[in-house]
Amino acid sequence: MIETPLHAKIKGEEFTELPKDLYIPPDALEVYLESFEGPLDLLLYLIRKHNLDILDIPMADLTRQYMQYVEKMRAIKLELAGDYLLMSAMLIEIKSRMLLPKPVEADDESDPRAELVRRLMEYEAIKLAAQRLDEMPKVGDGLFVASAYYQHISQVKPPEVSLDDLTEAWRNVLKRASHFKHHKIGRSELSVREHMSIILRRLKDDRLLEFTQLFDVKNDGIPKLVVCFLAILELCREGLLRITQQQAFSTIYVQIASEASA
Amino acid sequence: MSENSNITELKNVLEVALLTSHAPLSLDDMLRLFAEKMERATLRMLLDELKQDWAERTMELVQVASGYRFQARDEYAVFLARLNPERQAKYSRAVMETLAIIAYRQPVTRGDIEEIRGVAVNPNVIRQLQERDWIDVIGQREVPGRPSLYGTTKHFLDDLNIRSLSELPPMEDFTQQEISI
Amino acid sequence: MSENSNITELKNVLEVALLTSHAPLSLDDMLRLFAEKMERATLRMLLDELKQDWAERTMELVQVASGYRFQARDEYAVFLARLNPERQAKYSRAVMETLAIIAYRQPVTRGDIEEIRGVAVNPNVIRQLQERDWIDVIGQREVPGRPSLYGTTKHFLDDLNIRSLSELPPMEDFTQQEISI
Repeated sequence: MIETPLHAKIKGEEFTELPKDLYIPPDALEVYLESFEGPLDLLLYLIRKHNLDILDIPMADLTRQYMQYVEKMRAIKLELAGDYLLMSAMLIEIKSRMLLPKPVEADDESDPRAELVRRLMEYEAIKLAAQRLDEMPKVGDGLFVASAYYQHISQVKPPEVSLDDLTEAWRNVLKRASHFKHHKIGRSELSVREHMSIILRRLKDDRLLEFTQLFDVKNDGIPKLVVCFLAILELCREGLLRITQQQAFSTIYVQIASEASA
Repeated sequence: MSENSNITELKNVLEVALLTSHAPLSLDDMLRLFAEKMERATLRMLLDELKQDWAERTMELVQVASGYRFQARDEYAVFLARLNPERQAKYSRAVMETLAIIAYRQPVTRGDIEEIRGVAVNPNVIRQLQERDWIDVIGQREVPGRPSLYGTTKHFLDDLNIRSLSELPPMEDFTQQEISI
Repeated sequence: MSENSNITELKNVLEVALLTSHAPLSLDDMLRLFAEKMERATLRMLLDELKQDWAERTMELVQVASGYRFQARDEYAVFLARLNPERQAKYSRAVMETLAIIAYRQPVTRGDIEEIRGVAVNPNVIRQLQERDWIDVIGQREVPGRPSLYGTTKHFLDDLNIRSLSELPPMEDFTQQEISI
């Protein structure tokens, strides 16, 4: 076996000798066995416990220590052994490859321990990150967010209707209406219909209006005044309005037909 | 720490606890907040003061069956309701066609609508449109039964983003063609 | 209503919404609170002011991954912890290490996690993290079996009080660390 000088760090100080008590009685470790997350975790524990230099691991010592713990674990927790035995095989393989003569031009890459070291370092970085995440205050664990009460009233958002939806519906109505021969859809200006509604609304509020009050001569242009007049005539024709005049040239009154008869 | 700043600090702890709690806090809950023993009377006094501190603010400290809690004042309910509106499905074909008939043919009675559509109008259809404030009754036709005349509202124009019914797409030309087929 | 009282009223609505919401509110959420259209820049300005208004108070307005929320200032955590002394059970090391691998190495498959940890992953571990809504499946790797790729969620960032993964504590190099066992 190739003996490599040991570079161990204990509280930042370098040690070049193996600690005397490298061997830890397995009994003392029994309490930890449950808490090992796997072979990498156990290896890291051994490396840290014995202050081994991860970049120059003494494979013989590490493997021997490892095997002892695995034996202990096998004795008490058989179902854990699978992953651990796989690692034993890997350690023994590395150890035996290190016994082979080193090629002269060997670089770091060819160190049989390189892959193991990479995995150990990766795992330790994750292990530390996990501890940090665990320590961070989290909502529900050290972090408290506002959560005051309010009276929920459910507001139903009504369906959206666009102009297109409306005209599509109207188109359908017209298509269908064309099947009823008796029904005739006449051509009339929409704005007349609108004014019919406007006039009915006003008369609903005011009951009785002078004919001239229905026209806003100052603000409305001629076309609008004409439309308004047509609307009055149409309402009259449909029997919705009653127009009265006591004598020639006196004031003309307009009221809703039902109000007049009442 | 002076007596006063101490009271402020105690109220602050209560405020934080009440604002972050998912459920009302009982007096016993709140007594647990403080390491030193506190009399229930003191706690009640602090809660009274805290209630006063918030009297002019957005939330109110109220006492309910299981304890105390902060809750949004009623006037904000209408805003909060907008956060998670339940979207209603689309209007049925009957609703849309009835709306179209009222828009293009107003003032119309239910009878008119039935005649044009060729089917009876479910009163529910009219009610939906009235609740939306898109149509209303603008008079009665002087025929037996004096049926209501429906017209569209200003609100309907607003919702469709038009200023007048004359901005509705003209459909009569199209009609003539369709009908002549 | 004057310009000033209007701004106060807008801030009040935001305050109520943020104090009563169970999850952070995004800018889009908050824009929905108001019937009238509001510019995002205006909303941001109001939020800034609201944050200032609370600068000396018990809660702070913070921005996390999925939006804004009020949370208790750190100094009150010690009091609030007394409210529920039976602390939530800590996650096991297996869960936290799996979470760390997903957080720092995402997107990863279960195989990747097993490779890094050197042991099989209990499906229960993944399920716990999914139920907490901290991780979810964000795709499949195009290899035989098409294993699921896992990543962390916005909710994970929210719960850790950060806005992006870049705010996670940096990964430490093995060799630089003195580790106490």
